[in-house]
Amino acid sequence: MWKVITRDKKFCTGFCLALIVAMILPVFIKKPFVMHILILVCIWMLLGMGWNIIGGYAGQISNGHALFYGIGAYTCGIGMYLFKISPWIMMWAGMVISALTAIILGGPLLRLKGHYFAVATMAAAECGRIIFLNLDFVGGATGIDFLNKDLPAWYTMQFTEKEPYYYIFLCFVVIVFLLTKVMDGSKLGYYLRAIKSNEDSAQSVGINTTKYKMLAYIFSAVIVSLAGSLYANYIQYIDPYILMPLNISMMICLVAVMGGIGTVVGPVVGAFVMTVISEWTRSTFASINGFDLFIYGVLVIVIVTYMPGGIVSIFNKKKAGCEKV
Amino acid sequence: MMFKKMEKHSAEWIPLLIGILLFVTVLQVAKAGGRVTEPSEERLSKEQQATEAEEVIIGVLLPMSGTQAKAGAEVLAAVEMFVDIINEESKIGIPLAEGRGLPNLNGKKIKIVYGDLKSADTALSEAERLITSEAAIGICGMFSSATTKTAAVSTEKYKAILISEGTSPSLTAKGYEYFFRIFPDDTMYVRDTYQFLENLNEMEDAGIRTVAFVSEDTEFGKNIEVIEREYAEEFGFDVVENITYSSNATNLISECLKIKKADPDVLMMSSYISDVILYMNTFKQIDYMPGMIIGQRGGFMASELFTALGADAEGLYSTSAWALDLNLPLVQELNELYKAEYSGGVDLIADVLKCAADVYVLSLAVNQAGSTDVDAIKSAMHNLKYPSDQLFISGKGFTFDEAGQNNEGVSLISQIQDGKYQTVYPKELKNIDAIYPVPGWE
Amino acid sequence: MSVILDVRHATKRFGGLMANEDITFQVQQGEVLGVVGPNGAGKTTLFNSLSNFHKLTSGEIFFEGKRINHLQPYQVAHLGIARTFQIPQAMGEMTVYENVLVAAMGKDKDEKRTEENTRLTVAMCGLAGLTDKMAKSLNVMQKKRLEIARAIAIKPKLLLLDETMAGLTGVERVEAVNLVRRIHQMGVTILMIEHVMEVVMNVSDRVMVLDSGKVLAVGTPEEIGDNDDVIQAYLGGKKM
Amino acid sequence: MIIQCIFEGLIIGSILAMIAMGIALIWGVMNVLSFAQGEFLMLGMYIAFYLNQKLDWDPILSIPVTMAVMFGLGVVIYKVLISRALKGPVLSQRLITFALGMVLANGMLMLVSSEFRTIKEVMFTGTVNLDYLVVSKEKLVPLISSMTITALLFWFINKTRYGKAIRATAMEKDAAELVGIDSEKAYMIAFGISCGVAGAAGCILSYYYYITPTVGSGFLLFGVIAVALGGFGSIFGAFAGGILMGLIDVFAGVYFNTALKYVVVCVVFMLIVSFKPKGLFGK
Repeated sequence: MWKVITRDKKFCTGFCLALIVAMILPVFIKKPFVMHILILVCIWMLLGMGWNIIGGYAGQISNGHALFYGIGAYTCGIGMYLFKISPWIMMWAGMVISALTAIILGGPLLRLKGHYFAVATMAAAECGRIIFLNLDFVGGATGIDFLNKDLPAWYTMQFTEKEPYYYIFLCFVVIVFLLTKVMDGSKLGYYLRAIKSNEDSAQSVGINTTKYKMLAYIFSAVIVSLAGSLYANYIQYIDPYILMPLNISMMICLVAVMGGIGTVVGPVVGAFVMTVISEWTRSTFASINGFDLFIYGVLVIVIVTYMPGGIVSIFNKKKAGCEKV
Repeated sequence: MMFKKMEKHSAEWIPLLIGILLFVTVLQVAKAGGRVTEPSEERLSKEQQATEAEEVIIGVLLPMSGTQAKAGAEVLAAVEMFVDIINEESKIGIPLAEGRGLPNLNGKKIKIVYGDLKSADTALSEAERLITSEAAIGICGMFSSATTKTAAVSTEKYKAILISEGTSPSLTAKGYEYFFRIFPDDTMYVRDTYQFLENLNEMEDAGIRTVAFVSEDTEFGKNIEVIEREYAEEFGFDVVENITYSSNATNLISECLKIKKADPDVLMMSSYISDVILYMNTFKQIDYMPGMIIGQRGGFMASELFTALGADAEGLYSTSAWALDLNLPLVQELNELYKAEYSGGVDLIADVLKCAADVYVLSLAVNQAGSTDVDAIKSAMHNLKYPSDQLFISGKGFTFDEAGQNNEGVSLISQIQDGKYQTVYPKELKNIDAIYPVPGWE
Repeated sequence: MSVILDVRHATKRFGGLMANEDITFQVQQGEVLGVVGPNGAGKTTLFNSLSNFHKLTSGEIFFEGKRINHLQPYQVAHLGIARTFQIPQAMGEMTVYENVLVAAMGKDKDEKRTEENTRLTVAMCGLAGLTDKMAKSLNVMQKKRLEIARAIAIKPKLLLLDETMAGLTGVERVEAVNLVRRIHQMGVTILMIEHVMEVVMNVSDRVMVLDSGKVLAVGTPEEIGDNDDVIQAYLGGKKM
Repeated sequence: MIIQCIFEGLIIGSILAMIAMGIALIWGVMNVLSFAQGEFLMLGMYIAFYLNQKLDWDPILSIPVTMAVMFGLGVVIYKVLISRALKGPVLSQRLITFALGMVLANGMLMLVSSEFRTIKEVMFTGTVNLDYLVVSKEKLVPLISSMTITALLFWFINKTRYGKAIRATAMEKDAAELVGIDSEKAYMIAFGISCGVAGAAGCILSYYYYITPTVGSGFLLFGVIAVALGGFGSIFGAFAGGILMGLIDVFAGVYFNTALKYVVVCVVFMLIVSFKPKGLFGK
């Protein structure tokens, strides 16, 4: 694993620098709101990287990842709310459940091509949303509010400070990021790209496309659900309207696409840009009805139209515009 | 090859875009973290910052986009009105009106910073921003119970007052330290609704036996539905239909058909304005009108009810905590001022006034505390002195209990008669008789 | 010489259309069997059945005595049947090198060796100069070579070549023929669909003629050359 | 009751069908899954509303005008945005339409505020009460007109020169270009038309629906599902899909559970596509 990472010198140095900056950033930032934004960035990085595996590498564009986001968040929420089980445990449970859901859905849905897969996953997510809305034991529409003051913070993962959240999330981001890097250079990475490029020839050289698509789907589901779990513990109140609207699913794609779909660094960059844009537009233009989203939309259009390869495509021309899905 | 073309195409744009993005990032950091470098500030507590500032800053969260933006705009206007009353000379006979600013803080003015209220998690985001980077001492706004819960996470964390009119009883059950609510909660509204029905049965022997519930599948609808069910048993009405509907439904046909089938004497609804409009239209189209439709505020307490439904809104009931026809002179004064200078002729609506009143009451507390220290304000809230002859809200004034609920508030029931809300219950407040059953569509 | 591929009564029907009807033939270990026939004779259909890109309507296929016509395409590939596509199916988003690498990976765990093999294969197919080009930016000839490279990268026992010469100029064709010969010398059995008669005639050990879905004749190039029905059906009367 | 349900199902279905057909047209011709269709519907509603306000035209009468305006708008949008987007990856195209929707909705929000409008006096009102079925004229008229427009669309696509050109381009772009069809133009017209149809749907809907900038989103999801349900590239499929969804919607609501009716819709859809991966009428 280390070999794979260290082989690419440019990447290695870049990563180390970025990491160091990320580590010492909180020391200089005294404004909790900026920390808040950084934390959101971490969450979106995870979401983007997760989606990127199925959407970016395997080229199966899912528009329903909010489903797994919700599952992750809810498992943690319920675990704390009903059984007082630490999120540190429940987040794994969440991943398992998401994986199972991915398997159940993936069976039939992964056979669909192009827009069909997108629409089907969309429908699946909508189902999930409505079902969660009407399941009373998970709080239904009232949502669950699992703020817990009695248990120790390290156990409940509910800190009053922002820094612990930031560092915990950062950890996970780094882990997932490195894993993606490893995958990128690994057999799996190549196979997924082959499938994305041309399923027939992938088959003809002996790639079990069904199996690898499923793998990709599971991995991305798991990562997204992890992001959900973390986010839930950050906001400490969850309901389906926060977690599972169609918009979240679209945003998740947007993060990856803006940064550079099918690349390791893409989602990370994308998450940063996206979150900053949206928080900035909201805090700046919100006073005029709808203006913030208007600006946001325009920026998205401009970026996506003129950088089809994502922001990273500027830096490595070779990949520019090549991610035709 | 199209890719070649595209790269050329994008080439001249890329620098520009990077420009934009950098600009964005810089602005963001500058906005939020700009003054970080000043070492002095790092030592300053939020309270000190605020006192050093020229104004007392209050955060107000409103829906700025989406389906509720209109209501948000009305609240904004009403808030502006109260702020002007406080900050400028004014003849309205309420405390803080005469003189400029807050007397006990040597004339400091109230400054409102606004935040957007898209969903429950933006509520958290925005509350964070207003408290930590705008140094707001408290947060008010047009909260639902859901958004209140997330906003509370940050107000509790950073010690800021949170006054919300989210009506879910769960809010006061959570043991928030800095949470206050001036007007009643759902339990009270629903109980009064049933008492009103009983009262109708006794006085005019209306013979109301059956009720049906329609609630949207949100925090708001769900809570009320639960309480409605409890009290239906307690008061011995039988529930013939209980419908939860999807709040982003494109049509409500099946819901209406079901109700028509069940044909209840009274239909209790908790919906937002969009669905109220849709329900009334659909009822009209299937030519059905239950004896009484009574809404739990939400869409039934919105000025759009008149603009959008016109005559079709006649006869609708809604619970409420305030009304224009309260026999308090101040109410009329305020409404005149509001119509004349702030809303462009739109009457003041109960739910609008409620949110605006929160801001006013918070400023009162700040003034009484004579400081912007949050705990001082908190205790000021708890023993808030208000001259009873200057009341502009129903009830006897303000005494907040430990949970932060004001126990003096009363709930009342209005019916839309000749184009405006008229109080029909309780009898000490009523100024017109309730019409039951309401005539169907002729 | 042992039989490597044994096809029995292979029949494929698309709705009403009978694409392959009761085709029976055998491929000997290490031979080059050319498949010729007019357009729509069902050559490519046969290939798709052999590589299981679609299932036979009836009949059986044995590879090294193992029944394979219930398997998935990738399983067939694992057994050692590689194929090229008539319309090149390059993995456009990947470089030439990666295209071949992906294929080679399946065979060999060891990274070093895989990369080595890949480089050799690429060079062997005369793509050495284009290693880092995006596959989709190649021209037809290069794409066809990439097809072959990718196919042999999985170290097949049997190689199915589908019209690899079509649309090549004289020179290119000669190179291609040499390439096929070289692959053959590596001990790979080859089953090739070809339009270009001369190529078939001088590369293959045996030739099979398909016509409207049926086997018309099988034999050495010479035999086929003077088989009258073949001349009738395929060469439209003119002697060569 | 059942008859009532069928009637209402058809009405909802006809609206969904019109949105779906618009989406299907774009999908079929330029392989873009347009997420802005809901907003085009919304714009249509506003045009109808203001024509009614200023010139008190009946929404039904304003359909031709609306269609024309929306067609124009569609052409402009295509020229400015989509033609560029088409050079990029499919996903980017989808996200661009999504963002376009956001821009349109919030743009309108800025212009006209989120106030809920309704068109109060329309030409046909009141209900006809047969004992087994209540027919409200407010819905019967829209139903008829939407059917008419659907018919017109079919006629246009299948009979007229442009329609044929569009179909040809949809099937084989390059081949079409070889026989001298200007595919760029075909795309443009196709996009314009799908906007026009959405606009018309808006007019019709405004007959009995509230009007607000964010009204579109709800219809979009089910419009998209209807298209996929009907099958790729098949206008008729989209139409059938829309009608089917309308019926499922109403019946599931009445006979199963109002809160879960959209779960039923989605599940039915997912089942169908997992058995027929190209939708009911997909080629």
